[in-house]
Amino acid sequence: MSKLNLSVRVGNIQLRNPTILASGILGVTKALLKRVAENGAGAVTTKSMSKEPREGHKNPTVITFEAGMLNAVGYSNPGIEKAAREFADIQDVGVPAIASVIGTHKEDFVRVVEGLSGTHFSAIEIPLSCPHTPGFGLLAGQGTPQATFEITSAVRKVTELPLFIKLSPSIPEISTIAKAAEDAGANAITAVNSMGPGMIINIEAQKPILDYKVGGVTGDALRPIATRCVYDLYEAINIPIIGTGGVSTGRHAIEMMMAGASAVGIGTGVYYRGIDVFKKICEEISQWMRENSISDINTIKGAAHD
Amino acid sequence: MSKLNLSVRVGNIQLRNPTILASGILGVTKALLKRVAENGAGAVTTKSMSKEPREGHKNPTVITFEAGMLNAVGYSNPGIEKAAREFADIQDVGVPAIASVIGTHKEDFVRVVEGLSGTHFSAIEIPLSCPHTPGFGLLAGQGTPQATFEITSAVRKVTELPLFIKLSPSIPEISTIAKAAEDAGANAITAVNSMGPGMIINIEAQKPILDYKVGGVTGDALRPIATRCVYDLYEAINIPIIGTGGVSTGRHAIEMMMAGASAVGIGTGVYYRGIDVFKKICEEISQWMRENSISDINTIKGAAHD
Amino acid sequence: MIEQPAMVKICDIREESPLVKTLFFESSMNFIPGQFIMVWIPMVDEKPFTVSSIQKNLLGISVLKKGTFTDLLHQKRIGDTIGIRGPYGNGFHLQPELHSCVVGGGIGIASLATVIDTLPKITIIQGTRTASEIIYRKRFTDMRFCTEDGSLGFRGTTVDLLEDIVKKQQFQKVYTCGPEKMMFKIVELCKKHHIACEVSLDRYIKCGFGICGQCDCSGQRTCVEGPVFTIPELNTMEDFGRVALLKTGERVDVNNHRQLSYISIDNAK
Amino acid sequence: MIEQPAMVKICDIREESPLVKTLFFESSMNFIPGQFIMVWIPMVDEKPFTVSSIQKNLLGISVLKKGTFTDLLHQKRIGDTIGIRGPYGNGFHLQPELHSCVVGGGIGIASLATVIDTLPKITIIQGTRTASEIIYRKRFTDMRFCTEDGSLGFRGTTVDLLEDIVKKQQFQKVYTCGPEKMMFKIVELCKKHHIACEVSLDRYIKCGFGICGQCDCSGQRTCVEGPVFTIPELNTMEDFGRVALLKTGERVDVNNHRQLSYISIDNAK
Ligand SMILES: Cc1cc2nc3c(=O)[nH]c(=O)nc-3n(C[C@H](O)[C@H](O)[C@H](O)COP(=O)(O)OP(=O)(O)OC[C@H]3O[C@@H](n4cnc5c(N)ncnc54)[C@H](O)[C@@H]3O)c2cc1C
Ligand SMILES: Cc1cc2nc3c(=O)[nH]c(=O)nc-3n(C[C@H](O)[C@H](O)[C@H](O)COP(=O)(O)OP(=O)(O)OC[C@H]3O[C@@H](n4cnc5c(N)ncnc54)[C@H](O)[C@@H]3O)c2cc1C
Ligand SMILES: Cc1cc2nc3c(=O)[nH]c(=O)nc-3n(C[C@H](O)[C@H](O)[C@H](O)COP(=O)(O)O)c2cc1C
Ligand SMILES: Cc1cc2nc3c(=O)[nH]c(=O)nc-3n(C[C@H](O)[C@H](O)[C@H](O)COP(=O)(O)O)c2cc1C
Ligand code: FES
Ligand code: FES
Repeated sequence: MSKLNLSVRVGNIQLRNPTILASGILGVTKALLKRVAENGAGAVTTKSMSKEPREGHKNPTVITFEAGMLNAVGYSNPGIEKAAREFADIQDVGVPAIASVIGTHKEDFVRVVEGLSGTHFSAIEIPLSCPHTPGFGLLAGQGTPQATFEITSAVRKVTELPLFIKLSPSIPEISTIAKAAEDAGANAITAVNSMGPGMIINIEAQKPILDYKVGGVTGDALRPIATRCVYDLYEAINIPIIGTGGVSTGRHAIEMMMAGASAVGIGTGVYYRGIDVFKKICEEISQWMRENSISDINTIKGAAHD
Repeated sequence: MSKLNLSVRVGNIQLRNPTILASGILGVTKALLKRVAENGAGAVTTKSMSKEPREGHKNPTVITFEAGMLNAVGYSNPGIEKAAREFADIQDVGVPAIASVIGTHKEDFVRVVEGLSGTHFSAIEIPLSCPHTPGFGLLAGQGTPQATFEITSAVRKVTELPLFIKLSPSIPEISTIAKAAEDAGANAITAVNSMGPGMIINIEAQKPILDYKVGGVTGDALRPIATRCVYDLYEAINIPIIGTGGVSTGRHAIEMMMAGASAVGIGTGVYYRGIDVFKKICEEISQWMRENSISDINTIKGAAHD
Repeated sequence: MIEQPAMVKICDIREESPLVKTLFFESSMNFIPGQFIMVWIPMVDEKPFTVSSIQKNLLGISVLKKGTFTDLLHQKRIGDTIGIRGPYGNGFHLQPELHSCVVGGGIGIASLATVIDTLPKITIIQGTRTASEIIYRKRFTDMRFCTEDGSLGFRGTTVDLLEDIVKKQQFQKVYTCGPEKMMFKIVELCKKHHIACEVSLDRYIKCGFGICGQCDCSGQRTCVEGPVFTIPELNTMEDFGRVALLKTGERVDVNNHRQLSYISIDNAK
Repeated sequence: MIEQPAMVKICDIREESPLVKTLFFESSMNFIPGQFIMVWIPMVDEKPFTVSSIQKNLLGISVLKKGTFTDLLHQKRIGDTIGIRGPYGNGFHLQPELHSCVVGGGIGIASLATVIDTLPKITIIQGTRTASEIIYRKRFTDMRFCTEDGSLGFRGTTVDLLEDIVKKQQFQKVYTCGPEKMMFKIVELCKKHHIACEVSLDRYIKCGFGICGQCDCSGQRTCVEGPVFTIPELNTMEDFGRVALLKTGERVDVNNHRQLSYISIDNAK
């Protein structure tokens, strides 16, 4: 059998393989992004960056449960000025790096993207979908077609980089919102952010465990929902999809791609299987491709559709 | 320590314990409802009944995954005429029985409820929230405050039985919809129905496993979302809540009640732990109450709130 | 236990009769005779079948062509794939130490084939409408046949033949699978003669793992507590021999063929 | 491994010094010396603490009163509960066969207490600003003390004392925990003398299980690859002795006390 091709394109970015570190996982420093790249990721995404520094919610901010993870980190980040310094030489990471940009008003997004002008990111990702941070995402009304269109358009004007819009699984009609993003010039959709929010109560303490009480659900619990979102989006839009939610094995990644994803985001998988989850997933994909006589991963994209 | 009290009230119905068989699980025949009662349930709910008979979706209709279950049964039922005959002597079951009633138009709900007039159900439950059956629930636009108000009002006029409205976890603003139900005369809210929908693809077959492609997600994956819904509802409405979603242990039941539930619905738990899950949960609740010197289960209701 | 359908490749096909084929595939599932699997044809449907042959990692299902799904199974070729999950149900409670008789009506013999493989000293009765419908003739060389038209072996029903044999030879246990009317009569016979008996019921199976309630028979789930039931259990099950549920959940006469033809061959009239 | 905080009852409290208390509770967690747990006070916060005492099912954490959270821990009474999850991190790589020295600065000695319990032949150095801050005097009767003000034992820093001792006695391994400036100098000293050394780093811990990236030190997660690092590892970690991240992720001088007072007692100037 000829050599396997695992490389994929998202917009005009070429990835050596379809695994992408999802935003908010490890992406606090360039050093950690580099380490993730060394562990096999095809691309990496930074922790989301806002105009001003943010301490985020108090601890506990992340807990696990039998079906996944619950988090309400609250977008802690040092603010765009310091973040831009941290990621100044981001090309050192060795794989394409995606800058995650958040804001409350559309001007904030623009300011943050402008703040990144000195850096060498390969793309900008904009989550309009966080379910647990006041002033951002769903809690700032960003989960509507209008808001999506406006924010995407505003950012589109100030950058030539590929623009990925990240959507929530917890809003009805994800396709409508994705179309608004596409119309406004987005180059890809990242589907999805964490779902919910959800709550876990410690019954001895008689209190929610997360300090913010509620948080977004990720991991296995999210996977069927994320897969369905990707499947629906694939039929609704023409730009590529980064399928994100509960991917921690090669089989999961293949499932996401068959639903229509061009690449897969991996977050909670780092917890399930370690920082080398990227390498492991790629090996599992390769083995499956060999067993099923598939030489180019791109041929399975959307295969589950009629 | 004095005798433990596990009995709770939902509306004007007294249950010997807070466990209720959720709709769509086993509730096809009176004989199975009776068996569930013998296995410890405090109350039982029938499979949802519609005006006309329905074969439901083709198989596979229910599959499990590591974090729960995915189902798209499609409301198979013999239609109200034959269902009313099946459940004619429902009092034989020995615990309160709840009739689940579905429809497309508000007149359908009324017709089904009227069709139950000769039976001895203790309450009517109306799911306005199914995520995977065309013509019903979310797919019939029933997940809005207006539709909820109208359907609840219409049914309210034709029955004196306690009326439970069952809501979806997958719509924003569950509290608004619950309030509409409360305003229209509902006596309790069942929170929640299955979430999503979600999809699982078999990568060898390259096809979604469920014949209907998508289905509602239940079990562990749903629990944090359901708990948060119950927590929010407890602060928004004054009628009791039947907390449903991922409850399969005594600890889960206690968690739901601390979030604000008066009783708990159990569906997927029957798969996780067998048909005697009700008995097991009650034993686990009792043991926890003893260990924590709590003699009346009702004292923990809403305990997780500030 | 495989929870989600695993795709397996058909590696051998045996024509057992004009209407019955056995499909073989590799799987390492562990079976108790009498358990069943759910067989999936993607985009079509998923239905229950007994495993009729167990040889190390090679399993077989014997399929009677009866409707759309079984017709599609008959069209499968070597190398095609089907999805399987399971095993489900309880299986027979095998008692090798007893003198036993196995009574199969129509395709019901498929459920008993692995019982026959396992038990050392048994009498085997296979009944069909006519000689061409008899299967497993090479596999089990010591079967007693009965056909409705008398074209092979005893002329009449399996119940008649069993009654005949019981007069001469006392069995301690009967295992049976076939049309419910037949099984009902066999249970009556066994009760009369104080013979233990286990029957494998046929009800509409949806989930296969005890959650949907579709396979109810008087409060017993055919897919979990069954499909095999003993006489004491059947004594508490009013619906046995009388009522089954349609796909809608509607109760119908289990012997009414227009509504419900679980087994197309009814030689127990 | 406990993933969600388990509430445990404080069953004993020992005052180790005016600012340090050891809280004991029952738990059956299995620890490697140097691992840590996350301690939860509901509605307040959750922070990392080393287990400083392991006796069968009785665990203890020694807490230096430093800010809001540790103050609240000091207010806890016997019978009160706290939440714990863990253990997290790698722990020390204990080599009982080597002649070793343990060097604790300030509350850092808490991380080394279970190392001391485990290793047979070791020299123990505890350094603080002043005599009243010394802890575990009864627990470890053979400690060498050093205080900045000379109120007990050697006058000066632990680094000075270690340097003194090393001149007379050759160690094969040093285990250390304390202010990073101190540990940095100890590592330099060990390199010079070709002594193996393991240090337990202090970084802002958020999730504790390797997902948030908050505890980064040059690409190493303090909560997973650490908190214990060896000299070869530290050689690749530029940030060691120099940079730590604030709660926002901002990089700051690890020795700058206005910003970051991981250990309030810095006797390594
Ligand atoms: C535990 C069990 C084991 C079985 N083992 C075998 C076997 O080894 N070999 C074999 O040939 N058949 C077996 N059957 C019967 C087999 O499932 C049906 O013959 C098959 O589903 C018919 O499908 P069809 O589309 O070809 O026919 P259809 O035209 O759909 O149906 C013909 C009849 O089959 C029955 N049927 C349809 N769907 C189901 C279902 N999901 N569950 C149960 N009955 C159904 C109905 O009574 C229907 O009237 C078994 C059934 C059960 C319950
Ligand atoms: C692996 C590890 C083990 C530790 N073991 C112990 C121990 O056994 N005994 C002990 O007394 N202390 C220990 N600490 C330090 C302890 O976590 C902090 O003293 C405590 O969090 C201070 O909280 P506070 O609210 O009292 O003080 P604050 O006023 O919040 O903070 C004082 C300083 O403590 C540090 N700090 C605050 N929160 C954290 C955090 N989440 N993670 C790390 N540092 C933080 C910051 O530098 C801050 O400036 C350990 C830290 C780490 C990383
Ligand atoms: C601890 C944690 C922090 C996260 N922070 C962010 C974030 O800052 N920005 C963002 O867009 N998504 C964030 N997410 C969402 C992830 O990027 C991802 O969309 C989600 O976790 C689903 O993927 P997974 O199931 O693989 O984790 C976070 C998720 C987790 C678990
Ligand atoms: C197989 C299956 C069938 C269901 N059918 C119905 C139904 O007919 N009507 C209804 O209101 N809810 C139905 N539900 C939803 C359940 O009643 C319940 O709300 C949901 O499963 C969440 O609870 P659980 O996690 O305990 O299963 C069904 C759920 C399952 C798993
Ligand atoms: S087939 Fe669903 S319970 Fe038996
Ligand atoms: S504290 Fe989150 S990665 Fe270490």
